[in-house]
Amino acid sequence: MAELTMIEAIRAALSHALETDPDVILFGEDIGIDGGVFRATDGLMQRFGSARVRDTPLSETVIAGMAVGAAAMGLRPVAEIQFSGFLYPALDQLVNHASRLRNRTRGRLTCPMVLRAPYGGGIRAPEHHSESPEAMLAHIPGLRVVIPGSPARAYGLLLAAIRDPDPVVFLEPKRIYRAVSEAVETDGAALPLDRAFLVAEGEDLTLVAWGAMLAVADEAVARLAEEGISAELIDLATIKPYDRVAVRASVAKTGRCVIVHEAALTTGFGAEIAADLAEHCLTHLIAPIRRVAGYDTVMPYLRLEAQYLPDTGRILRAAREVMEFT
Amino acid sequence: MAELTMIEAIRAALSHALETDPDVILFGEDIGIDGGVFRATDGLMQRFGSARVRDTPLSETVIAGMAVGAAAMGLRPVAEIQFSGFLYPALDQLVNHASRLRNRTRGRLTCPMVLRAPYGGGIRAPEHHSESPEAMLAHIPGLRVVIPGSPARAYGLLLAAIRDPDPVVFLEPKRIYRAVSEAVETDGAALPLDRAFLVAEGEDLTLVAWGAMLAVADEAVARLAEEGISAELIDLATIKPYDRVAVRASVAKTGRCVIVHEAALTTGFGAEIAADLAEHCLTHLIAPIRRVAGYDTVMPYLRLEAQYLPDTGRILRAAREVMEFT
Amino acid sequence: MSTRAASFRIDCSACLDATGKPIGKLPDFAEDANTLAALYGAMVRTRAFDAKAIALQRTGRLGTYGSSLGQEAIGVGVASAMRVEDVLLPSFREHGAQLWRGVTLEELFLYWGGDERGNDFAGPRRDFPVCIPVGTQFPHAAGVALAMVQRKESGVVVAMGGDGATSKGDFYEALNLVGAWDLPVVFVISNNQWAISVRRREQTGAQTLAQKAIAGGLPGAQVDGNDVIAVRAATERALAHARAGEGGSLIECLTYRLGDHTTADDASRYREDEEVSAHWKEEPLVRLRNLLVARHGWDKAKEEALLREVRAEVEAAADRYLAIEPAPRRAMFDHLHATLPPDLAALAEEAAGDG
Amino acid sequence: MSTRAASFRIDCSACLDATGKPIGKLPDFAEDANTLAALYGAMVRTRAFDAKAIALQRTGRLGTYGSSLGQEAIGVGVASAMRVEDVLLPSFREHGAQLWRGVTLEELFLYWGGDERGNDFAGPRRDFPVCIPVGTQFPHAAGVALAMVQRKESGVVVAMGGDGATSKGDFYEALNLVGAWDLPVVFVISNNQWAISVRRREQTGAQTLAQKAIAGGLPGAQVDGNDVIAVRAATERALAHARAGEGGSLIECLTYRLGDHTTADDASRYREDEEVSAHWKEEPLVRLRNLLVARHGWDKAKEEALLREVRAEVEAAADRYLAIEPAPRRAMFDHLHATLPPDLAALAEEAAGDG
Ligand SMILES: Cc1ncc(C[n+]2csc(CCOP(=O)(O)OP(=O)(O)O)c2C)c(N)n1
Ligand SMILES: Cc1ncc(C[n+]2csc(CCOP(=O)(O)OP(=O)(O)O)c2C)c(N)n1
Ligand SMILES: [Mg+2]
Ligand SMILES: [Mg+2]
Repeated sequence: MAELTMIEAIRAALSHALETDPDVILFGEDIGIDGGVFRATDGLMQRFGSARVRDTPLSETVIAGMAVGAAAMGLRPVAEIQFSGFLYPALDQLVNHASRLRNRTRGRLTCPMVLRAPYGGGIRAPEHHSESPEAMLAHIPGLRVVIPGSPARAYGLLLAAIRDPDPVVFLEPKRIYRAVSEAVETDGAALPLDRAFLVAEGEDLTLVAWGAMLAVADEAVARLAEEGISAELIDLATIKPYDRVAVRASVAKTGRCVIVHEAALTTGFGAEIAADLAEHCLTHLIAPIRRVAGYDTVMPYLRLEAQYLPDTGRILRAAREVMEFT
Repeated sequence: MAELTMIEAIRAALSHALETDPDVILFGEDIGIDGGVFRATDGLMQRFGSARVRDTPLSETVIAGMAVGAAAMGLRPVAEIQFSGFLYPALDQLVNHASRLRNRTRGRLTCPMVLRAPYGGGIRAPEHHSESPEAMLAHIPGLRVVIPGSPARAYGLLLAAIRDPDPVVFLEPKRIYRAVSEAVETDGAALPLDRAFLVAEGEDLTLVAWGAMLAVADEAVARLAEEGISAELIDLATIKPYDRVAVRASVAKTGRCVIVHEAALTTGFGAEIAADLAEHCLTHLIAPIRRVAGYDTVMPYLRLEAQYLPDTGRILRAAREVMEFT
Repeated sequence: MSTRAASFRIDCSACLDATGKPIGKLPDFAEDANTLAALYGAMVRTRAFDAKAIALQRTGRLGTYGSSLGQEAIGVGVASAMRVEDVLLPSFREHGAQLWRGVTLEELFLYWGGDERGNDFAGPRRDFPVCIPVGTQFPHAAGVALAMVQRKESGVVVAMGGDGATSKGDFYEALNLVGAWDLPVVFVISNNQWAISVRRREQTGAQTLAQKAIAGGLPGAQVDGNDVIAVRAATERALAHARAGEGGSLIECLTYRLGDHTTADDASRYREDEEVSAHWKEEPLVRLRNLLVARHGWDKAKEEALLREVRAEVEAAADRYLAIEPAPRRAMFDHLHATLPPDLAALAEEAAGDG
Repeated sequence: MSTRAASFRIDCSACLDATGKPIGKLPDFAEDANTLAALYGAMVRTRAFDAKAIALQRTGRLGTYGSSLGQEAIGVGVASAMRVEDVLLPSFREHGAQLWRGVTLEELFLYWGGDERGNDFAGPRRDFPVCIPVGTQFPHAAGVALAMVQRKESGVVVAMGGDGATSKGDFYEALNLVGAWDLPVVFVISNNQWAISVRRREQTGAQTLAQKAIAGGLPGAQVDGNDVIAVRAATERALAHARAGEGGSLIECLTYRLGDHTTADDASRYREDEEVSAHWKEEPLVRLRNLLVARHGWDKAKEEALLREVRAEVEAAADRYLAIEPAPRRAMFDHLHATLPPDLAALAEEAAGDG
């Protein structure tokens, strides 16, 4: 079993998909000879040829729309948007076509495409390069939104996304592309979509997070343990449709919930989780549900980005408040 | 005081703005000689000339981007997107520019633009014409999202939006464009943004709604009254930033909350309201917060649209469940 | 100092004049009476469908509908040049093309009646349904073509849109990609001079719409879009070009929208009756009928028989459509995903209870 | 039968050859030694800024940075043809244009250092800040021009982008609108042959990028983008055209990106050193210096004085930039809205507590 970083795991998954399914094709800006600006596709064009790993013109609308067309014909396009900040011109195709082609043709034409995009902050990138748009995407019926939280989950979930018969947006937390390595079984086994992963078991408090916030939350779990607080940490992994059952069960057990995300607070995906709990777990709640999120501001330029991103301190303060609530 | 429908009130507000502020210009598809497909601008081109009320080519991206450019120069563009389903190509400009021009230039360039779009279902329109995208827009820091609930509020809020020094998306619930008339003082007085309106006072239960759902919720209020249940009805009006204080105060009083919106459930704007209450009003809640929303499906074609849209029956069932909860 | 870097030319082709008199030699297919009669019959059928659809809408039995009155030669001419295995991506006004390709009248009524099942047509299974968000079909066309190339199919993709659609970024991005990758896509622009109330010359400063192809490095040409023979011939050339691996191209079909934009529109608000009347003189059916009469013994009896047959067919299809019950609420969930995630399954059950 | 509907031609202009020898008669401004020295000085200053920015980035004191090495003639040539009251909308690689227009070195360092205050430049207050989402500046340009027309100003708007930007829908939609409304916008395309790792000829099948103007009905022209005299002359023509009310146009400036795409890029992954070396022979500074030497008595002393002066200026600006403290967390809320809504005011206070 190889020790892989997340970016390597993603590359391994793409490589496996290209090897095993002739219908898989990759396209996007700079994914060919350059191997992608983060090297997710490094070497793949050289290995599989430029017909299957293809550089596109600088046109996000046509990247998304072409994926819809190719998927409708039965290919399995895996398209890359270079940064999630440039995904908006693709949104029309996601909302008005990808997510509803199956529905509006009653299953005659389908859309087994994957749109990959690095997202989130923490790497001192220029403006428009660090935002987290998952909540907008999660509001599109018919679309899946998946965010891997570790190298192994990136490998298994990306394969699952590619094999899924419906469209998936796969957001990659670029801040942890290279942060850690872990042992990844690159045997082509997919992980289940629509399921949360339990990262740490606990009794007093449920933390829900995804993407790069998992590491921050994980540190909070350790720190809380030192204070004698036992926190459970859930990696949502599939944001839409998410594993409501797992989150509800955890909160039913702990009675307390803190949700962590980088995206702006208002209508961030944390809102959906909190709302679901306020409907289905109210009687179990012994403290207010807290959301530790990006402020409701524009993501600042790099000099202030560390001040914007939720950190362990903010999670700890929220967790303590929730624990002290009476 | 004239009896006006909502579409007439909108036209009156546009007309007043054009009369009183030479910087106001209108552009969009078919808003000139045709007066807009819903007649919001009927007669305005004829009255104010085609330099101030101007038909654009069929290009939503440039409509939005041009509004940004013109607003940055100090004009007050009021641009129309013909249906909210065609707003997605404008989203990149809203997220990456309109909402952050002031912020990224530290106030040097600003963006006092309004983007108007009819939205929502209920008029048996073709596919892609009936969706409700307010939650996506509400997730954009720096952007205001306003939805009028009555002719008088349409008049006052649209004037406020036009006069606001920052960008506003003004979503018009087309189903009630002509549903009712009411007396509207067309004296150019604006209504406050960022404030909710109390439509009905009550003690037992808080209903929160906006747009075309207000009428449906209003009927529910009447029916609940017959059953001896006193429901308070709040028109959110400004969705982002919304009047958290008013909603919290009402729920603190009633202890129960049902939120109604047409948009799909998951990450709809109801999620934000429920999440806020689950954090700030938990101790007041005596029943789960219910969201009566569009199902998490693609808005169906017209033959099924009435089955998709929340109706009084669904609100009543939710309200009764909440009342009966123990 | 200045040197020439590139030069371009846009031509316009036609086969018949407005009265149906051939201008020069006709293409071979147009010498065959059966072929011409089939083209004529298809245009008449399209017009009959349009008339019935409007009637149904006026009586509340169909949704908002956009007729193709006066533009029948484009859909029919284009589709008749295509092979079955080619793929069509129509805008909302190309009923003639869909009908020629085998979508049934009943299916079209069902779609325009507001029922998704109308898109599940038995006919050309890979053809796309009508595209409502203007211009968004062009990127799809690139993807369909890519799939064909990838699979070494010899099919060609035909994407159709209006003059208004040529202002959309989607259109240009697709043109550019098709040019860059030499994909087998034919862009057909039905220039009916209006995009709802916006005139062609307010839509763009370009002298022709065909020249927009130049931006993507593709050949572009104009054709008389009321001349079904010319449309078919131009499409055949473009398809052959693409099938030979020489890449995509664009055809601008010059026509005129004789009716309202849709049943929700009132064109008298923004254009003069005289303009419309003048264009009636150039409409496509009469001129082909004149040719049939002049060269192929078409007569009143044949004409009446055709009309009777077509109307009966349309009425029967409308009756079948009207007999179809709306789907149950549950149908909203049926094709949202291949299999409904547990999350949504719970909601679907709740929804059934809302009934 | 086929008739010609339209024809077009794209020309390419140049004033100097790669060695700085005039090709034909030079424009009047290029006979003036002071003017030429100013242009040369501005290019040298831009190059010095680039070098310092890269050095700062390499030592962690600046964010990701894209240099304009080899493309200095475009920014300087274009900006030198503009009036103060004209408005510039630059891409992220037109430092030369911003500097000529009066944005200070310190402000540019601050922006690229990751501080919004760098966009609040004292200089041309209506100029837009650098545009990162490729192509999105072109629609803004249309709006700026609309405002100018509306207010009867005589200004012209110049929007600059790269070869990659010409593939974006935004670019085409703006071109088309500017053509339809005859707005005073000059589109300047810095065709440096690469969009990160994608070659110009993979970006589009169009023979020239200038011909993309034809899609919008605008005139388009190529110019040698390493020839500052030619760039300025072409821009002057385009600006005069627009100022005379004759509408917008497009200039494609042919150049070459001598450096990496940005400091985050490693161009050796996708292009050969030989290609880059070959292009060094055509870079813009040497050829103008050669002209200055040949015709206007430029010499080693003048050159060294210039370099000393420019480097000192750049170092001083960098020092001032480095002394600027980051803004406090609270700054995130300061310019989100004109006045912070109560909702956000509460959050801002909470945030302060997070400190
Ligand atoms: C992206 C988008 N914007 C606006 C509309 C509303 N709309 C429907 S048809 C139409 C005009 C289309 O004109 P054209 O492309 O010339 O086609 P025609 O209707 O003339 O066939 C408009 C504006 C739409 N459907 N999609
Ligand atoms: C819409 C968008 N997509 C992708 C990117 C990432 N990106 C930044 S620069 C660039 C290439 C730009 O090429 P070109 O327009 O030729 O300008 P150049 O960098 O050569 O000056 C890309 C793909 C972006 N900034 N915006
Ligand atoms: Mg048209
Ligand atoms: Mg370039």
